[in-house]
Amino acid sequence: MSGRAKSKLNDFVIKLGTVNGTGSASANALVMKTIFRMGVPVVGKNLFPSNIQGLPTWYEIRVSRQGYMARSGEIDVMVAMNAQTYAADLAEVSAGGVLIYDSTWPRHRDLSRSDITILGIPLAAMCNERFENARARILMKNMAYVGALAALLDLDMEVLRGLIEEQFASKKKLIGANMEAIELGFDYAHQHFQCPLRTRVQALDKTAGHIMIDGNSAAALGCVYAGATVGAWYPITPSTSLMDGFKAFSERFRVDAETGERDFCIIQAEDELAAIGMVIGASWMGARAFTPTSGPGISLMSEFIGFAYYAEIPAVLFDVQRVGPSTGMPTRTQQSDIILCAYASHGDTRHVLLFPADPHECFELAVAAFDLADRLQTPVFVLSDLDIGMNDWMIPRLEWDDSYRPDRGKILEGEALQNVEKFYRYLDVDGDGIPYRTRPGDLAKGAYFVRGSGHNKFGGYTEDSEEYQEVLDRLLKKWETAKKLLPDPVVRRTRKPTATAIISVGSCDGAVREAMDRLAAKGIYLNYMRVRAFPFGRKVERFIAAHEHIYVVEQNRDAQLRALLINETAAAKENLESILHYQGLPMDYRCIVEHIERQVARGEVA
Amino acid sequence: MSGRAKSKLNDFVIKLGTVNGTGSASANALVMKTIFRMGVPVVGKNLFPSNIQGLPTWYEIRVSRQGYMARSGEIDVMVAMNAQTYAADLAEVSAGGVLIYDSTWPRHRDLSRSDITILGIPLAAMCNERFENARARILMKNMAYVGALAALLDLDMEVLRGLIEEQFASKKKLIGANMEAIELGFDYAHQHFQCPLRTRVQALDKTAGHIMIDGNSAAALGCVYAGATVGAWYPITPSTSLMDGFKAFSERFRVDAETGERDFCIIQAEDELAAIGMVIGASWMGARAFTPTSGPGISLMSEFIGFAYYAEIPAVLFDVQRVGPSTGMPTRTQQSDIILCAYASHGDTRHVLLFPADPHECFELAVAAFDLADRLQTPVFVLSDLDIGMNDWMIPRLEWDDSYRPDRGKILEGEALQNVEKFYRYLDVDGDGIPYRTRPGDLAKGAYFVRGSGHNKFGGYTEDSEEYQEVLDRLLKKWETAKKLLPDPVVRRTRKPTATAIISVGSCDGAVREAMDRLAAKGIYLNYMRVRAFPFGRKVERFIAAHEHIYVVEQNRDAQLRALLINETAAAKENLESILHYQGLPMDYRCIVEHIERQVARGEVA
Amino acid sequence: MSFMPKPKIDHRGLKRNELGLSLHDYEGVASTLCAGCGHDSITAAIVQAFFELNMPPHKVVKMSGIGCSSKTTAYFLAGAHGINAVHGRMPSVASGANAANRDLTFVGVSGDGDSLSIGLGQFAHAIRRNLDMLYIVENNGVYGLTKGQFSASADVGSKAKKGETNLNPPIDPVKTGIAMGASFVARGFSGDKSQLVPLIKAGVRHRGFALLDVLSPCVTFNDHEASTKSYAHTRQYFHPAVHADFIPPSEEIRASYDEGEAMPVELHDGSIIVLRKTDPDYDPTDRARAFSYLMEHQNCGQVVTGLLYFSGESGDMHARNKSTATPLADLDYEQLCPGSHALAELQKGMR
Amino acid sequence: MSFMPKPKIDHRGLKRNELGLSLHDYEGVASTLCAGCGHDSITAAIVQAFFELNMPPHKVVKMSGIGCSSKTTAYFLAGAHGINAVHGRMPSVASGANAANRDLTFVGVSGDGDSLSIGLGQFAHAIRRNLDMLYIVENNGVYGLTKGQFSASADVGSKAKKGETNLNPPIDPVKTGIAMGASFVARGFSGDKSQLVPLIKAGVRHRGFALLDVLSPCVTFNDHEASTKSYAHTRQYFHPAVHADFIPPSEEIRASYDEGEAMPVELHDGSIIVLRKTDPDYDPTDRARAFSYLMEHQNCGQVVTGLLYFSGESGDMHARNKSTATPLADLDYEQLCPGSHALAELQKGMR
Ligand SMILES: Cc1ncc(C[n+]2csc(CCOP(=O)(O)OP(=O)(O)O)c2C)c(N)n1
Ligand SMILES: Cc1ncc(C[n+]2csc(CCOP(=O)(O)OP(=O)(O)O)c2C)c(N)n1
Ligand code: SF4
Ligand code: SF4
Ligand SMILES: [Mg+2]
Ligand SMILES: [Mg+2]
Repeated sequence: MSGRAKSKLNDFVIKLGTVNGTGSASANALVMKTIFRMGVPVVGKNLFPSNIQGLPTWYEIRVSRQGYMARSGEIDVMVAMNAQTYAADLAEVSAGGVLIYDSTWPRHRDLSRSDITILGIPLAAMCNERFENARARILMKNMAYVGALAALLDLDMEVLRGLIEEQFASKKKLIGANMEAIELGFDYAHQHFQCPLRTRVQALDKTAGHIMIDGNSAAALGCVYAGATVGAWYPITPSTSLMDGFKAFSERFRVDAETGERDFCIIQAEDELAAIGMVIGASWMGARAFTPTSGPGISLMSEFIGFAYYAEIPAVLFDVQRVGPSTGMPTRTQQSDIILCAYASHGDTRHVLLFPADPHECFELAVAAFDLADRLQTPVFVLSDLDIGMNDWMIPRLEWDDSYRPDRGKILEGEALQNVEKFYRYLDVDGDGIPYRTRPGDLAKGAYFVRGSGHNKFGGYTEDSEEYQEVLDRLLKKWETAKKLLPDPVVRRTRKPTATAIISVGSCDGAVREAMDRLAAKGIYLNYMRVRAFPFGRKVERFIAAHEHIYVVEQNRDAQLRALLINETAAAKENLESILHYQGLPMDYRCIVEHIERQVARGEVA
Repeated sequence: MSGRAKSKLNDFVIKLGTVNGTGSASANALVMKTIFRMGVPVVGKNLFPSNIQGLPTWYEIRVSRQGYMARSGEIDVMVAMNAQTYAADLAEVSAGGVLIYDSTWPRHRDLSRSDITILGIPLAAMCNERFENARARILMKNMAYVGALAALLDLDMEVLRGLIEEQFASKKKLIGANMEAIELGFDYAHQHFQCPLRTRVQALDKTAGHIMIDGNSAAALGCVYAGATVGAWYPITPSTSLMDGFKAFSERFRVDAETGERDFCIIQAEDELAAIGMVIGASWMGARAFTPTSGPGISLMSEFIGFAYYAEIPAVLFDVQRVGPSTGMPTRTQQSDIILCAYASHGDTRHVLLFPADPHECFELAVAAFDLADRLQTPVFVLSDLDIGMNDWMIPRLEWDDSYRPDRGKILEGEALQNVEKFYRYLDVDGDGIPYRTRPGDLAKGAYFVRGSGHNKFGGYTEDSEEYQEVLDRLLKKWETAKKLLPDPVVRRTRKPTATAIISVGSCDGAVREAMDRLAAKGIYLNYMRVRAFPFGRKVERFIAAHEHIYVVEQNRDAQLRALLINETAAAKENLESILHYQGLPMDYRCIVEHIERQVARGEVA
Repeated sequence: MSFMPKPKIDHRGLKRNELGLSLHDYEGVASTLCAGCGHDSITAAIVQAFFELNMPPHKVVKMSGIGCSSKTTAYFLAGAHGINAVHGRMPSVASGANAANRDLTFVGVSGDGDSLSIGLGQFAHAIRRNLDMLYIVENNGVYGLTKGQFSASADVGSKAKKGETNLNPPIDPVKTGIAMGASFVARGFSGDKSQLVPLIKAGVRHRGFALLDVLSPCVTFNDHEASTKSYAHTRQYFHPAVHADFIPPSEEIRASYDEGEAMPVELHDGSIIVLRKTDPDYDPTDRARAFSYLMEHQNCGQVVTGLLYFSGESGDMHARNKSTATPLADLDYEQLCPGSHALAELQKGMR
Repeated sequence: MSFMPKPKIDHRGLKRNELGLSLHDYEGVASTLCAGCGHDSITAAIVQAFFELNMPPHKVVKMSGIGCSSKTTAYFLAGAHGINAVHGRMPSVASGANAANRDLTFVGVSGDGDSLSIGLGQFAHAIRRNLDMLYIVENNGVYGLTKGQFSASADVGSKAKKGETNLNPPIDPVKTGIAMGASFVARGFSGDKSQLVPLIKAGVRHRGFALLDVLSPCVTFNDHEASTKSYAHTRQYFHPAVHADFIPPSEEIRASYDEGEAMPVELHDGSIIVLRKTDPDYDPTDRARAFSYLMEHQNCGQVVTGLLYFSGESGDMHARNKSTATPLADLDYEQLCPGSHALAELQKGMR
């Protein structure tokens, strides 16, 4: 054991480098879950390639007693299982860190570092000796490094065993083998190294009332609780697991035990154009419907999105953003569809956006999205991203208020419809820019014709200039109404009065909060607002007005959130300064701190 | 004849209301061409329905000795041939104007006005008497009103006859019948009314060196002269005639007289997604290729546009804008695809836009578009609109410099390629952000792999953060290079020094220029800049910087040009004030003059 | 919810159906198509068919895309909800709408451009899903609304108004339907209402995707000799394979058909369509044969019309999904929301 | 422009073709597919076929979309230009590329998701255009790259890894090709290189759209019994219709085939493919029969492989366009620009 190792109790990052398709994912989850159950906050980031088997893949577990949810930018413990990436993995370990590798095969002498601790464990050799079949040998190697980590990090073996037992509850005979492999690693570590390391876990009570979940599952659950019945989609990373989740939850909650009949319908569409068409069709009928997709899907849906905007049909879209432009890096994260979603489609169109920052908000904003889409009769986009959607987050347990009832907006039906003298689809009866709609199949009186071509306020076809403009202007009034209905921003004020602030969005949140703490520690105080919806409402305006200099932190190249703020609030351009991160990995606090410190040093802004 | 009629020599508007599918289009063209050949400037606006036969349609001819090309907002002479729209047509005539109608059937007594002159001519009766067959009776009624107009407006009968002779050069026997019908109307008018009216035409010499053409034909001609060989499209109003034109011109200029072999290939694609795919494929091969479309097409092309941006493949797109959102009003004009085209596709994407203001610029900018697309290796959009594309404009004769050679940009081929040590597709060798490309089929050395997924500067596949960002950042450098290459804005300075200005774009030009003259006549002086390209270059910045208050005139609801100016120049938001027109008819000066007068009256801005 | 709309003011002498409705009640707004357009004849046949089916208009949903043909949904059943989707994408909207409300009757009208060019993918996949709807392709070989370009169903050698000749082989909706596994494939001709009305009725009653290709000449852009979509051609080479007469369950007049000539087929709702074979060796339940039969007649320039293929075996989208019988759009929220307790239970597994 | 690339460093003992190139010269970068993926076997067959065809790699253009299958164009012919278009849209890019340069050899690789779901429209229309290319569908019944969802070619009753059962009828590329009028339709199996290599060679030489559907099991997501795209199934029900042996014009070894068993067909470039009929009553020039033949065998669960339909009659896109022989991308600007005089002349008509 090297004395250089820093002591990082409950505050470190483990990175595990493996090959995809070798079963390491469940091993990594095991490590994380064990720490979580020990009461210590964790978050897991999966850095995987865009292929199915045989390429390098990494999993990063951040252990943080303070509960930071972003990456830290440090690698304190590296488990380098992939010979192909060994050199790079070695180089990445922070000074004072630890690297664990499979010493079955000797490593090249050049591949060493004196500023870290390198621990070799003959994982393959031990497993090959112990296990017969080839498949088991591969899988058990993973369990063996879990065991070694358990020893080195002082993980609670009872917790670990409990997890194994739960995991293999239906295949009991696997419990023994897995525990055996874990013990192989555990024992080897204990025999050869001084365990535990100073970088280690100590039980706390900071995860009570929390769960571990990814954003896509949480959003799917939101769809179920919102009462969505129709889901249409075309598979695309990183949104696929959202529909997988909706299917799983619906099968759990929405299938008649006796008849097997289902209270939902999921259509795997032929492409994204069809998926959004299905959502529009189902919403028009009065069902709650949604589609999960990612950037390329939104591009393909653009024509239909304009149709829904103009024909005023509710639609809920989840854009789990990945790295663009084009196919880009499908397994990396970014926030670069903001402009596209805000103005998708030709002609004068603008759309409601919601920006969750974590799985908890994925759940809440999914529910809100359906209410807003129904209320505003327009497409509503939930802009999540790969980091939120596919990574493993620790969040407070989701709560549900059983008195909640969906806001279905202005639907005239049954008696209410009967009592109306005559029904006109696009009339602004209430002065809020939102007309009434009816549902097909209800009274004959409610029948109307939906079209994306010119129509007047009565719903009739028109090519008349004034009639056309009247409807288009009403849509602007509806846009103003939207501002009053959308979720407020989240504001965090610093202890000291300041005219400097950060505005950010979505998954930047963790990095921003950590950056603020670190900056405060250095005497730099900033206020913070995270916008949660577009169009921006009064609170956003007020926050902007109250600050002289604002850093806009976002994960794209072209400062897309800043562009929206400039265009759609009273913000003075020169007051908004961008901090951009668009490399595809979930951001950490460092680029924010560095940027702001640099500016402060230059005397530019406090 | 009523004495109230104003004298409007060579300065008036004729509007002809007919039913589509009845052959009135060529009659109307005849009137316009006659005036044009008499040396008096004219422009024709076709207001037609989105159907094929049987609905009301109008044609507006503006006769303007000053050469104004926009609508005037007045109707001085109305030819109301359509009983269905008679009431509305009657109401629309400006006080002091003249209405001509077919008095074969008596009009309702309520349908009259005392402030205009109403002239009834029994057109149908006369034609039914003179012509046997049903088809001829319908068609000749049109010719009869041409004859009546000739008498009333004092058109040159020799010119008119010349046009008829040219038109029926291949069907000589029709000349007589048509002239007969014209004389029917002519004689009737002379016998029953005092001819000519005071609103009339007098020969001038102001159309020498000019032609009459629509923007789509001019753009098509530009494509031919730019050396485009592959055109791919899916029919959509109002862009269809662009490809019709390209086909006609190519058949004239590019077919081998002996073999019938063609030096071009036009593919009618199955949809717009395919059309842009074909353009990308052909451009990648090294041909010049283009697609004409309208808003819905751009929406559908969005995914591919991002691919071309990121894979750096030239592509020329003509967006002949119509009224959106969605299907909107396909036969009406608007400038509402600006934002969409500027940022089309998901991820961080931005595109080069060119904005012609009339057919002359359609020709010039079409050629420029191919040079720029090749030079910048990126999609270039020519944003025309229905008004420019489908209406009949008078423009100075097109000139061609035979020394012009296409700028094919950085293509490494043959020997030059041979001499390169190793070829890498995405390397910024020259420091201008533009890499070199090779053509498939040339030397083996030039072979590379094109992809829309993550790639590094060498052209290799990558999921590496730094490698990815490096390419994305270089694209920004290319964007800066683009600014230097794009066409300058057109600036018109007023006689007096002023800090107030108008910025406008495309087909607003005519209305703005007329408005400026009228404002100047009232002592309100403004400078004027018409942007012709995006991204905006230094001249645009300087113009903006030189003015304190700028009216941004554009034809859409959401102030899309203003949004681009705010986002992508140093302009202060509060200095840019919108004047918007988005009803679908080509704009006239009035909304501009009224807006600015109102502001001046309020003392807001000079 | 009143299922039977009140009859409008009595027009003396108008025939009324079982709901007390007259033909007028099945009409829509006035057509804006060209005089003589085949599409208008199809509209008339649809009006007739729904009248005869005694269908309450507000229980019908009209779906279309963009095109002259797609406009026609406004021209029938004014009392039904309708939607003009974007060009070529009606099948997806229909899929979603049907997913949400399986109780309504869906009738789609599209054109050959709308369904075979831009919309081919959606068309094929709606077939594959066996979406429960009647899908009419008003097939004229051209894009009418954009002024006469060839569509994907244009015949080889047919000439456009501008003189161009088409050399690409046509995509035949009927052959496509058969290749994609459609459960009901028929063809009619806009000019033959006597054949069309029963085919429409049969298609409406079929549970699953009923594809009805209707040759519908475009008088303005495609009524010339060289096209099989012209009146002249279609009349000359008219080759009905099977006549389908639809008998609603309430009538049961099977006996009135000559047994030797007739082949009754039972539809899902228990109603019967009786196929009268004009071509004695034709069996509309043999998919492989349907294709070669079509090809053989095509080779002699004949267009086969009638019910060309029919299968009652494969369930529709909802049957495959095991959807509950109540339309999803009508389910109570209380039934859909698992509630706070279930949420707490579920989350136990997330620790 | 040197047509014959210089041979690389001599690998001793490697067989060389007429260009002096070895198999290595037809390989690409290392595959990143799963070990055992059927797609890799097809890549190997492509390498072999182009080697045997003596084709200079840089005269070949590789086209693909997105998917595991579409990735494979990087794994062969490193010396050829290649393009990975967006998902499902390769046929349009190929159409444009071919329009611009008719001299090159186009080989497209796609998947069943890429071609039959999102890309069905483009796929069908490229067929209709009779685009001159070899188009390979690497057909595994699933979306491999997005982890195993059913594709449109999944068999009824086949089970996904997650246990779901597909109930929608498959879209068969071969039947689709025949219905859409493809001029060359064949099917192979990734595990049978001896059949695949000649089919690839024949497809490359065919002037027009050569559709080659290759059953290519996805070992990770779809190698289970219930699927006809599994190894087990395909081996068991393997039913070759016609064996195609390709003979390049330079060899002319027709005589070595037994006359009674062989059916030589001349391709456009004068080369000959010899069809060995394993099923004596099969005639690959009868489109109608091809369809019913497929259906009959499908009904007994058999997948017919081999050259299933072939026609030399309809010209490719360029023939129909009457394109000049020189690739359009190679035409001199001087030839393309009508010049100032012509412009002045033209404008006389605009006054
Ligand atoms: C995305 C898009 N592209 C193009 C158009 C223009 N467009 C309108 S209808 C039509 C073709 C209609 O043809 P078809 O479906 O055969 O109908 P028909 O008019 O012949 O009845 C086209 C190309 C459009 N509306 N939307
Ligand atoms: C527009 C778009 N939608 C979805 C995706 C995600 N996606 C990538 S590959 C693929 C399916 C590939 O299936 P297939 O073509 O059968 O190829 P395979 O992997 O099975 O060989 C999908 C849905 C995408 N890349 N682009
Ligand atoms: S253009 Fe053709 S399809 Fe359209 S309405 Fe006229 S006749 Fe009918
Ligand atoms: S997932 Fe399937 S198709 Fe993709 S590489 Fe693996 S085996 Fe091949
Ligand atoms: Mg049509
Ligand atoms: Mg596949």
